[in-house]
Amino acid sequence: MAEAVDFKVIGTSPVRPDGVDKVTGRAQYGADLNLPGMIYGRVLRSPHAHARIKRIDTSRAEAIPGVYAVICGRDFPRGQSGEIGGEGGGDVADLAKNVMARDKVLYHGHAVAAVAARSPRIAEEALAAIEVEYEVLPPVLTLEQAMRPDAPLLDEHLYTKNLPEKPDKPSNIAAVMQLARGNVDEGFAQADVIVEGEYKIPMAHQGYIEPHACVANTNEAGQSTVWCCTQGHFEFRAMTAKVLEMNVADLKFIPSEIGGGFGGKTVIYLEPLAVLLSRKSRRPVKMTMSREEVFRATGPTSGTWIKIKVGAKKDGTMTAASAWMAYEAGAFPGAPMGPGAMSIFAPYNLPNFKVEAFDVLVNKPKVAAYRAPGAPQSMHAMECAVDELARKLGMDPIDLRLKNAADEGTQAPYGPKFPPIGLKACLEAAKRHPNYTRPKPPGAGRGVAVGFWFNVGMQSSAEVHINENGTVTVVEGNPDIGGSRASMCLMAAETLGVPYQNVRALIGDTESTGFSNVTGGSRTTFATGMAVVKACEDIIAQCKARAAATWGLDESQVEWQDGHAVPAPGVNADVKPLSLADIAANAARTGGPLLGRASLNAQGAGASFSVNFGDFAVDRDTGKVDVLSFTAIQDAGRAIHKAYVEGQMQGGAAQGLGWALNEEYIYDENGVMQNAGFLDYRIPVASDLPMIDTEIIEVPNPSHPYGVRGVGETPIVAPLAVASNAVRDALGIRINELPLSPPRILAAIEAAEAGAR
Amino acid sequence: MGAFAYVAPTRLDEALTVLSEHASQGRRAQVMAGGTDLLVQMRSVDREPRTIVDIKKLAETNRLDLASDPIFIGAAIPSAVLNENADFVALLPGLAEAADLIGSTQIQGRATLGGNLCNASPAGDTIPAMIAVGAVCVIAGRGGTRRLPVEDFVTGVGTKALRPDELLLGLEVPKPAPRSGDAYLRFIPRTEMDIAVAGCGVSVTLDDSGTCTAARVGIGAVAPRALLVPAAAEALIGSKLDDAALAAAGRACSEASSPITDKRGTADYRRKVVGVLCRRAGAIARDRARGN
Amino acid sequence: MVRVVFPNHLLSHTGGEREVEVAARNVRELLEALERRFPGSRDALRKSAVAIDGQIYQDAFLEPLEPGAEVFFMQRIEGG
Amino acid sequence: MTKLHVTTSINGEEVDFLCEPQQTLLEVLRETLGRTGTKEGCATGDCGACSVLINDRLVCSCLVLAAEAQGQQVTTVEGIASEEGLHPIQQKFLEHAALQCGVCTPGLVIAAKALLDRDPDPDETTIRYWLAGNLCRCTGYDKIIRAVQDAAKTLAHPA
Repeated sequence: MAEAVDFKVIGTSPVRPDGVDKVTGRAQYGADLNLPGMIYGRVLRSPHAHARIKRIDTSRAEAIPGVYAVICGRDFPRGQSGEIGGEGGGDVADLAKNVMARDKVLYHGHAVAAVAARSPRIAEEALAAIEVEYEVLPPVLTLEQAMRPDAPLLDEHLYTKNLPEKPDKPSNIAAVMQLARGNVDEGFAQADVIVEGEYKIPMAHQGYIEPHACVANTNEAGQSTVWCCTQGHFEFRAMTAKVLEMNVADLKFIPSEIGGGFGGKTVIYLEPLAVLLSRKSRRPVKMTMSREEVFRATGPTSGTWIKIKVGAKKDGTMTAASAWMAYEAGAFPGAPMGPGAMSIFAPYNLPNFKVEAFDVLVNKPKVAAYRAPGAPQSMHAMECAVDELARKLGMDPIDLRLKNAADEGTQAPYGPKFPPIGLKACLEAAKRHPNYTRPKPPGAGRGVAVGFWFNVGMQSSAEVHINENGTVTVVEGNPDIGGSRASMCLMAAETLGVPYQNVRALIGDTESTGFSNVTGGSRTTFATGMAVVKACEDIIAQCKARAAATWGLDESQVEWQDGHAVPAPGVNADVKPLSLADIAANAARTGGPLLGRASLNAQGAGASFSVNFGDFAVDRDTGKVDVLSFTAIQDAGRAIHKAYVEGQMQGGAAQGLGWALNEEYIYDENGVMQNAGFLDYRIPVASDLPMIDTEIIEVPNPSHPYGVRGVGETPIVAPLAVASNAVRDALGIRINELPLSPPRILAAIEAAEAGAR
Repeated sequence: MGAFAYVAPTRLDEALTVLSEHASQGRRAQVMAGGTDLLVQMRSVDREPRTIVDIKKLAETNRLDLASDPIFIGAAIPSAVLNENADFVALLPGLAEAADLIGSTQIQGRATLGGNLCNASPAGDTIPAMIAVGAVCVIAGRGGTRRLPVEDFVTGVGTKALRPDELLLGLEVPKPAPRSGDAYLRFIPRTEMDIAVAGCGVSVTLDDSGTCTAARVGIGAVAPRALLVPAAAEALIGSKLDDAALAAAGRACSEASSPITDKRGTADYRRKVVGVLCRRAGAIARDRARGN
Repeated sequence: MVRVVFPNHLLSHTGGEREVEVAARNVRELLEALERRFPGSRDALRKSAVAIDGQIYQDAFLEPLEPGAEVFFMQRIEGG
Repeated sequence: MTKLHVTTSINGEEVDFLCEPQQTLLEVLRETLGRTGTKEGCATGDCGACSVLINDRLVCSCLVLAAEAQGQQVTTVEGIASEEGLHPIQQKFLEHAALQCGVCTPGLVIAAKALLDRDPDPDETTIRYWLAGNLCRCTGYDKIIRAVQDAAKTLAHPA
C-alpha cells in the first residue's frame, strides 16, 4: 500500500476539523473550564535551591476565612515505589517527591505546600501565612561541581547505576551509559585528520504558550474527575493514581485542548495536588501555573557538557569517533543521556566509536522530555565536529556527510541495521536546493547540519463509527497538539474512500475510549494513525459482509472500491454498488450500527532524518546574529497533511534557532533562576526569523500502511549546529558554548583579535 | 493591611487632592498612566495594597502641543498615539523611535513617556532620548507647577525626584532649531520585546557649513540611571560629525558608563556597545540634521 | 538459533557476555531462555526494547524470530 | 474589599460587572464573565495571548485594570466573526494551517485585525514587527505571516 501513491486526500492540506473553534475562541484549553462552586488552588514554592524542611506549620493559613484546604508533603501517601512506564514515567517515588517536597527541597520553586481558597487572592494570602523552617544546604548548580567526588549530595542514597561494580559511596551521578563498537584507538590511528571539540549547552525550556492548568472535582466516594491540558491523559491518570495510591478506576481524566507541550506536558505537576485539595475541600479546585512557575518548576531539558573527537582519512572516510557527555538531570535522575548517546553518531557509518554518558543530579528542576530529548545537544557536538572536519579536508560539508551517510543496511550505533531511511535523499536534496547552490550573501556565514530522531510507536486505540447518513466519526485518545485530528480524518477518508469533509475526529477521555500512550515521541500520526487505518479496515470488512448478505453473495465475492461495496471482478451480479451511506442506512437490517475498532502496540516507527542549512549575518561591533535564510529538508516517510508536516519542520527550526541564539536558564550563585519569564527567557519573536523554507522528502516507512514516519521531533535537532557552523563560517571563529548570544560572540571576536595581534 | 482602590479623576485638582490626602495620612497612592510596568510589579515584586490614581482622564496629561515652543507632550499619551502623529515623528524622530521601541505593539498602545520616566528604570528606552533633546519635566503639586530637566528627574534605580503629593504632567521639549536631528538606538538580543542592554540618544544641530554647533548625548542601561554625557557632546561640537568625532563621542559614552553584569549582558559588553550605539545614532542624527 | 547482542549497561547481568546464541522461536522464548541462562536478569531484560533484524520493538513478547535473526537489546526510547 | 461596578461594552454588547480594584481585564473576562477565548500566557505583557482591542487600540488585557474598561469599547476574539461567517483573517489562518496548538491564535487574530484595520497592505517586515508581541512556539511564524498577507489581499479584493 505504501507504494500506491495515487492518493485521493493524503498529502493534501485541508482545514482542520477543530479549526473554527480555535480561531473564534470557543475551544476550551486547560484553564478555560469554570465549574459552579469552584475554588482556586495555589502552590507554595521553595525559596531555596537546596534545603532540608525542618517544619511546616499551616495552621495560620487554615484559619484565614475563605481557605478550604491546605496540603503539604505529609498529606501524601508515603509508600510509593516502583516504576511508571511510558512517557514521563520513571520512578514513582521521585515523581511523588517532585510534585510535593517531603524532607528536602531540591530546587528553587520546588512545591512545599498548596492551598485552595475562594479566590486566587485569598489563596495567595494563605500561602504567605504558611510557615516553613528550612535548613539551607549548599546548592549544586553545574555539572563540573556535581561530578566532583566531594560535591554536596542531593540524595545520600543514590548510587551510580550501570557501573561494573556497585560503587561504595553515593554520588550525584545517577547513571552512566556506554556505547561502543570496534576499536577506537585503531580507528584514530588510521585517520589522516582528527578534530576535537568541547561544547556546552545550557538548560532550555519547551516554552509552550499555555501554562499548566487543571480542574479536579472529587466526590464523597473519593472518585475524582480531572480536566487538564496534557499530552497523554491515560498516563496522567496512571501517574496520579500511583502518586496518590488511588485505584485507576476512581480517576477520570478529560483532556482539554492543549496549548503546546513539546514533551513538557507528559509529566504531572498540579494534578495530584488538585485532587487532594478537592478531596479535602469537597469542592472543584482549579489550579493554574503562572509563567514564572512554569519556568521554575516544570521540566526543561538538560544542560550538557560534551567532549567529542572524530577522525577521517584524506578522502573523507570517517575512521573513528568518541564522545564523553554529561547531562543535567535536575533534581531527580532521568536526563535523556541514553537517546543522546544513541543518536550522536546515528547519521554516520562509523566502524569504530565509543560514547560515555552521565546522568547527573543538580539543584535545578527535574528535566522533562523536550522534542527529540537528548539529541539536539549531542548531535550539535558531532555536527560541529563534522563541520570542522570538512574545513580541514577542504570538502563541501554535504559531500563529507554523503560520503559517510548511514543508509539502509548500515548498522546503527545503537545496534540494529537501519531499514530504509531518507538521509541520503535529504543530503542530495540539500545539495541541489537553490538556497544551497546560490552564493552566500556578502559577509554572511552558511551552516549545514544533519538531524535525526528514532521515533516511537507504542500503544494506541481507535474506534470508527459510521453515522446513519454514512458520515464518519473517529474516536481516539491522543490530544491534538498540532492538527492530528485532520491527519486522522485524512487517513480515515483515504482508507474508507469517502470525502474528507464526511469525517470528524474526537479525542475521548479515559472512560470513553481505549488506552493510548501520549501525544509525543512523534508517534501520533504513525501509531494512532495506524490504529485508525485498521479500524477503518474493520469497517470495510463489515461493509463487505453486509453488502454480500444484501446481494446474496459470498463475502469473498465483494470488494471495496472508492467508498463502495462492489461485486468482485468476474462475479456476475446485477447489483448497484453500495456506498457507505447506503450500507449505513440499511444497518439496522444487516446487523446493527457499524462500529470498527482497533488497538495495537505499533512497531517499526521509522527514523526520520533531516538536513538543515542557513545563512546568518553577524554584526561584528555588537555580536548580534541575524538569520537571513533557513532551509529545512526532512524525510516524512509520507506526509499525510502536508501543511502540518511543514509546520512541524518550521516550528522545530524556530525552537532550535531560539536555543542556539538566545534561550538559556540563567542562575545566580544561590540557584535562583534569573530569567523566569518571557521577557528574559528569549524565545524567537516574529521579527527574529525569516520565512523557513521546507522540502519534504518521502522515503516511505514500510511499517506503516501509508508509509508515515513521525516528523515532530527531528526538526529541532539540526538548527543548533546550523547556527554554530554558520557563525563559525561568518567569523572564522568556533564558539563552543550556546547560546550564541551577543556578549559571548563579541567576547570571542575580541579574544581572536587580541590573539592575532 | 490596607486595601486596593482605584480612582480616575477627571480634573487635575481632584487628582492632586487624592495624592496629598494619601500623603498626609500616610497611605499609599500610586499614579498610573499606561500601567504596563505598574501592573507587572503589582503582581510580582510589590504586592502592597494602594490607591491607584489613573491619570488618563485628565485633559492636561493628554495634551500634545507641537505648535508651541517648548513643545508639550502630556504624560499619559500612549507611544502608539505619538507615533501615529506624523508631525511629532517629523519633529522629534529620535524620541519617536525611542517611544516606538517600548515593548510590543500591545504595550505601545498603553505605555507613555511619562510612565517610562516615572518607572525610573536604568533601561527605560525613552529616557536617554528625552535627555538628548533636552526635555524638561513639568511637575504639578498642590503648591503649583515646577520644572526639572529629565536627567535630574531619575535619582537612582526606581527612585525619582517626585514627592508623593506630586504628579508628572508632561514634558517640555525645546523646539528643534533648523538643521537639527535626533536619533535613538538601543541594543537588544532579539529584534523586539527585550529590555535595552544599552541605549543611546543623540541630538545635534549644524551650522550652514555642516559644523556641529550644539549636541546632547544621553545613555541608558549602563548606569544606575540614564545619564547626560557632556564629554560626548563636547567631542561632537565643533566637528563635522565625521567618523573620528563620532568615535570620540562613543568613547566618551563608554567612559561615562558604569554598567553591571546581569542576565541581559556583561558590564564589559555594555560599556563597549554603548559606544557603538553612540557612533551609529550620531551618524543618523547627523544625516537627519543635514536633511538627508 | 538467533544471535543476541547486549549493550554495555546489560553486561553486568550477562557476566560480561556481549553476544550469545539462543534457540528461540519468539521473543517470549528468548526472554525465558536468557533469564534461565542469566539469573537475576529478568527485570533489566524486560525493561529493554529490542531490535529484531533492524526493526525496533519497545514491548516485544510475541514477535516471532526467524532462524538466524539478530536481536539487539537496547534502551527504550521516549520522545517529546 | 469594596468592589467596583463597571459598565462597559464587550463586542458591541453592554456588560456590567463587579471587580476588585486590582483585578485585570483579562481575569474578569475569563473568570467573572466566562469569556475564555482570550488566553493567559504570561500575565506580564510579554506573550500577547490576551490581546484585545479597547476602542480599536491593540492592548494586552493582562496589563489593563478591569476598572479601566468603564465606558470603553472592548473587542475580544469572540467578537471578530460576524453573521456572515468567519473574518477573513480567521479563514486564512485555517487555510494556511497558521495554527498548531492554537492557544496563541486568538491573540494573533486580534493583533492582525488591528494591523489590517490601520494598514491594509503591510509588507512582510511590517507584519513581523507588528506581531512581535504575539509569541507562537509551534509554527515558526512562517504560515502566520502568509495568512495575514493573504487576508490583506482578501480584504482588499473581497470575492
